[in-house]
Amino acid sequence: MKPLRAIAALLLAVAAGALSTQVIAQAAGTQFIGITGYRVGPYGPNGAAFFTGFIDYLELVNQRDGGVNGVKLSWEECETEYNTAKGLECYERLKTRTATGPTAIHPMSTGITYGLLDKAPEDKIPLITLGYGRTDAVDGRVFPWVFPILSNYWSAATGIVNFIGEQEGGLAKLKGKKIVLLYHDSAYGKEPHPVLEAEAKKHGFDLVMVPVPHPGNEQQSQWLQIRRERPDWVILWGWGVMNATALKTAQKVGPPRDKMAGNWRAGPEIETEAAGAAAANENNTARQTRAGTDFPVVQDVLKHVYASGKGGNKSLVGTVLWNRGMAAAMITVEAVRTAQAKYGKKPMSGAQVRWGLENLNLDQKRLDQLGFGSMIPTLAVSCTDHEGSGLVRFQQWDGKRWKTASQWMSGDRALVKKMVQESAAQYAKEKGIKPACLKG
Amino acid sequence: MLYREAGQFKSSYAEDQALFPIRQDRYGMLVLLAIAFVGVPLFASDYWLTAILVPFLVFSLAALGLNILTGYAGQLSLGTAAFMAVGAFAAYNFELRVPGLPVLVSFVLAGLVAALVGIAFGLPSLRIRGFYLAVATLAAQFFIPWLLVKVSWFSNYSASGVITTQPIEILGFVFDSPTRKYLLVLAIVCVLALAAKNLVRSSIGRAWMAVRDMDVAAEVIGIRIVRAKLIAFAVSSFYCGIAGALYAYAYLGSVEPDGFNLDLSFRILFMIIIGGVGSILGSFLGAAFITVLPIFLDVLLTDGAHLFNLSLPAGVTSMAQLVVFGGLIIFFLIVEPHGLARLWQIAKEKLRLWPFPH
Amino acid sequence: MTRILGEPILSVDNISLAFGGVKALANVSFHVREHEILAIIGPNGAGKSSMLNVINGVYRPQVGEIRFRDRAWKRMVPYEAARLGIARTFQNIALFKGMSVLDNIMTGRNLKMRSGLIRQALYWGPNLREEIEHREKVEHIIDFLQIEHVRKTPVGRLPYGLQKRVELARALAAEPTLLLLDEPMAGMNVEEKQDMSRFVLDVNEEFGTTIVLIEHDMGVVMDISDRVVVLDYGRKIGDGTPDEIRANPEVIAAYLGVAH
Amino acid sequence: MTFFFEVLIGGLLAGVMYSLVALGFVLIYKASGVFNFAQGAMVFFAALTFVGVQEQFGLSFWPAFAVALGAMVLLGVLTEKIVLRPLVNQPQITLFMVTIGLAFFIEGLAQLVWGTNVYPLNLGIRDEPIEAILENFDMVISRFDLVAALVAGVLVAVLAVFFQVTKIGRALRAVADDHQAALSVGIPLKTIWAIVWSVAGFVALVAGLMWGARNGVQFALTFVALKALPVLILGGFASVLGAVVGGLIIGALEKLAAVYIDPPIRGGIESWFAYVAALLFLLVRPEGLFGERRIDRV
Repeated sequence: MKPLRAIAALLLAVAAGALSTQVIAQAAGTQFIGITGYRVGPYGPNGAAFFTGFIDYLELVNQRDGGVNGVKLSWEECETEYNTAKGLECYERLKTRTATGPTAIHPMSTGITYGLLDKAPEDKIPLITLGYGRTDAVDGRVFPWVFPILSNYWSAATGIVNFIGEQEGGLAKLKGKKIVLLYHDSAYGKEPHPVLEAEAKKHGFDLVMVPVPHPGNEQQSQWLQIRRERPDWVILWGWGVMNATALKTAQKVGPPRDKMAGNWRAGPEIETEAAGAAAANENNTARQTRAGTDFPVVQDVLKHVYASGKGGNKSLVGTVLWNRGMAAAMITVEAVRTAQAKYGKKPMSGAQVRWGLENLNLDQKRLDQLGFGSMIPTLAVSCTDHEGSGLVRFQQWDGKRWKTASQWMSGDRALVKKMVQESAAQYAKEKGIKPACLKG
Repeated sequence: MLYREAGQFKSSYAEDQALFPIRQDRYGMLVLLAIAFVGVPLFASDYWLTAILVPFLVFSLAALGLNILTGYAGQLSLGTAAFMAVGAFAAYNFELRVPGLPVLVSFVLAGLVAALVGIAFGLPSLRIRGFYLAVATLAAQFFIPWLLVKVSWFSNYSASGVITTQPIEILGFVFDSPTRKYLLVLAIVCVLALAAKNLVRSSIGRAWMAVRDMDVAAEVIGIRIVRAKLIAFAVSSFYCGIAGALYAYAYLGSVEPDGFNLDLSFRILFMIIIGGVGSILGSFLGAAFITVLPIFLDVLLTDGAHLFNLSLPAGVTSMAQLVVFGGLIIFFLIVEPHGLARLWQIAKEKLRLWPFPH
Repeated sequence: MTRILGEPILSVDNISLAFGGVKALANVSFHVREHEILAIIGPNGAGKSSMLNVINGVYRPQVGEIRFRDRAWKRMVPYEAARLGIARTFQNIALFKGMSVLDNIMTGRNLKMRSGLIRQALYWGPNLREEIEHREKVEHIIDFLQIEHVRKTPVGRLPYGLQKRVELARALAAEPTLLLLDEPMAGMNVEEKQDMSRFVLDVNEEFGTTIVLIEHDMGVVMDISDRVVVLDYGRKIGDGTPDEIRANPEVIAAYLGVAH
Repeated sequence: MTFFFEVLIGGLLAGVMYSLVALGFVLIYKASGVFNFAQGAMVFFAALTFVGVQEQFGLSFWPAFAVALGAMVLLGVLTEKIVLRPLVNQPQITLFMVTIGLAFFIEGLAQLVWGTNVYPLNLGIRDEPIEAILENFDMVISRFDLVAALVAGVLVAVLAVFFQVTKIGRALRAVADDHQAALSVGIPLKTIWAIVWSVAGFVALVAGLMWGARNGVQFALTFVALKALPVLILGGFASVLGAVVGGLIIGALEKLAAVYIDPPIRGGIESWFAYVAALLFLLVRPEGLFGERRIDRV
């Protein structure tokens, strides 16, 4: 009967533990930021870099500035494993933590974003989806609570087309060229299809789509196919292990790798390094955040956070995703600051932060003040434009680090805008939403 | 002394075959139902309803489905999540494409579609068995989500493949709040659990168990193995399909095919191993255990670390969870292969004799 | 004990069965008359169990034909055999280990139950009536074989002798015309063997069931069977009343040196 | 036509990589009748331990290899002692499920110890096309793939010799034939199982190094096992030769299908194609290519 007793004890403990989830609350008087993060599973390494940067920046604001206008930040990270159901549980749990709610949620996963799409407005919690998630959420009249800030997949995809055009000597030169899209065969990978198809029609290039099944650690046949197609350019739309494998297989099978361009998810160092020499000098990645440590804010983090032993993981500092996490945190903090200007210097509720996000304006001067300089493009969010920028910039891997390969550039804004509005209107119709800007 | 059946005599086979022949069990069940239908909605918080109770009930249903196939009919499947996906997407499409179709009808139809798909993938069970069959069900696990992503029609051409479910409305009553969704799921799960219990104590249930325990002898006694196995696949997939529809409609609100992955299938398999293979009650116990355990571990480790002022490397809880899950599976299979349900039974038998030791 | 033996109900014509290169049965023919008790004997490996397996379709012979009542077949599936009224027990107990005694015996009634899936799920009205009706039949068999006290026990927990009895009960629940018993008394002590012999005779007498049994205990065989068929190395070497068999020189030769 | 052969050869070489993983399954199945679902986790664990100790303690190749091998042997012995011994004579399905639990356990443990980072792994073999073949036949054949094939070949040869010649190997074959009989002639079953799990650990280490060198050592390595399962169905669970031939067939079919079927239907069928192919094959021949047909005895 020993096992019986052991299990009975375990069950009791589980029950007690589950009950206790509600008791814990965060320190009152702080701006509580709920984080649905992931650091394990197939995409764990990517998440780890992003959320380390995110938390490092929050820590910096507390250590260096003593919070936002004197309001200290507090936060809690809940592991989602990139799993929608877990993300939802995390969201519900973080919601119970304080009266003001978790400020804003960065789901960092398309699935979780969709899962929260209906819940967030009810709970009055803004979602910040930095370059992923529902593209048509750019239209803030239909999606008042969702902020795909910086640039979404469609902007990035058209940006890549523009970049290729520039490299070829003008968009007109794209006519008759052949471009392969190598994509992760999932919802995420299919996202750029409509816009790229539209671009192909518009500019007259030949678009060949080559899917890579999840997780993408075998790409021999795809690259042989690409070799046979003899494309002028390859667009890499990968995530996780698929990127490293793509670069390595590209080297093996041998199409020209300086004719490759990827979206932001396609080139974190983790995978690029795993690909080793294969990646050297040979791929361009569209970014809304630049990698590197030569930004004042990064130096500040090293000085105020890492020097006092509060940092997350020094080896990640300055990497693409870490910087991206920093930027994400900064946008959240600045939204709080913007909201405080209107509602007073106290912890902001989700609704107030939403107003802050919608009125967020980060010009170059402000970015320089914050020490971000040219890490991200300037931002001006409005009700009709929740993206705020849509600019991308290309970087090239030289074997050790990323170096800049282009200035901030935009994609086909008009095309993207048209498609976004059509899509948002259809969503509004399905859901019975009357598009309108939210007040206050 | 409370749990004593002495003095309760049965004068007919009908009484002997009742669901709960022992009076105390009957009352216990009534109390439990009263708590579930009245107490919980009155006192549970939104967090409990949306993040724990609804998923618990949905997973119970899926576990029930898998238990019918694996626990009763003895056919191991690693494709549970795929059949849930079929249910979720079928319900979505019925609602989308047949205007005015009552949502409950959609759910039932979705279950039937899942049942058909289940039969199709159950056909190999006629020739292969054991873990060969388990590996074969992986074909369903990989093929179905792929097909749902591939054919955009299933997701109504949504660019991301994600479907967002329509509101649940029955006779003009909208199930939108957590409490209402909970009650709806609870009612459906109760009805289906009762039906499952009835099936396993009827002739088809005996046929399943006979096929599971010794298929040659079953055939010799006049049980059509082919039919029994295919019905098991159909009924199991029906349950999983409805669980999938509820997963989408009442729990997540929006789902993508990739969410129904192998991990989810394993999770449900773990529920029945820990809860009790071949037990209706076990499906519920296992679902409760697997739903609550990770949350508990997470909270325990995070708060424990806070208490002792340690900073745990992030993600530790998830990895510890893998270790604990794996360890528990090994533990249960070695120590108590019939899971929590068997422990409950042992406890009851002890109670029956209590306070006398023999 | 005056039973009227009827016409031949089962005839086995010229059966040959081989596994790969190994011949299990070679040109075996015999018949069984209605209400008869026929014993098949022979040394180990003589092909006795194979013979039963051929009769109810578990094995498919390469040559030969089986005729049962008005049906004749070369290949049979066990389910069809069961439907025609052939039931059997196994040499190594083949009970459903995870089920109670009652449920095990109830499986014997499966062939006769008609309720559809939906009715079974409701467990109401016609289905409930059907369950109870069959339960009554099964209870009758339980009484007959004196296993009331273990009705609700999982079969795995029963002693060997009782398990054999439950297996017999399961076969009887199907109300078979022909009952095949594969060593029903193997591994039993004298007392249990006597009980089992009595049950076999009672079944034969009370239900008029025709019985083919395989048994090693010559005493039991000679006592209860009307006729005996002897197999050796897959061939039939004797066929007759117990007295005739006792006097058959070929049978004696085959059994010499084989301790029984 | 060149393209066809290029894909075919690429597929065959990829298939060898599958075989490398499948071998581990076969070894354990042969000796103990356990279908070890945890083999993928073992590949991950082995590779992670190897790069982990390299990174943490700055060990060079062979010492790190020795440490990782030691860890795998320890894992094998413990598995035998704690997991398998109490489950002797349980149904195969139970043993299969227990190894699923084991897989989760090992995956969690590996990441608890070494973290979730992606580690690059460089074996000094360049994953580049062989110039001579590229120039003369316009075919891309990777040097790395050839080396991997060579390693797999050597591994199979070594295992074959091990099984045929050594005393342990003979005992092992006896065990595979009949546990009870082997026990009764005095073969120490437990020792044999511990040895087999250790050898499977060694195979996992080799497979982990080869796969890790290609894609970096990370969680995604565990998915490699899923690639090996159709190979096993095709080749039969108990045949070393089957694992090799099955791997070649699956590799070739999969790549050919990916090249000739994917583009017209615009979808990557690689995730399930091998399973469906193996399944169809099973329906025709349930015991696999080199398996033995089962006869029901009642």
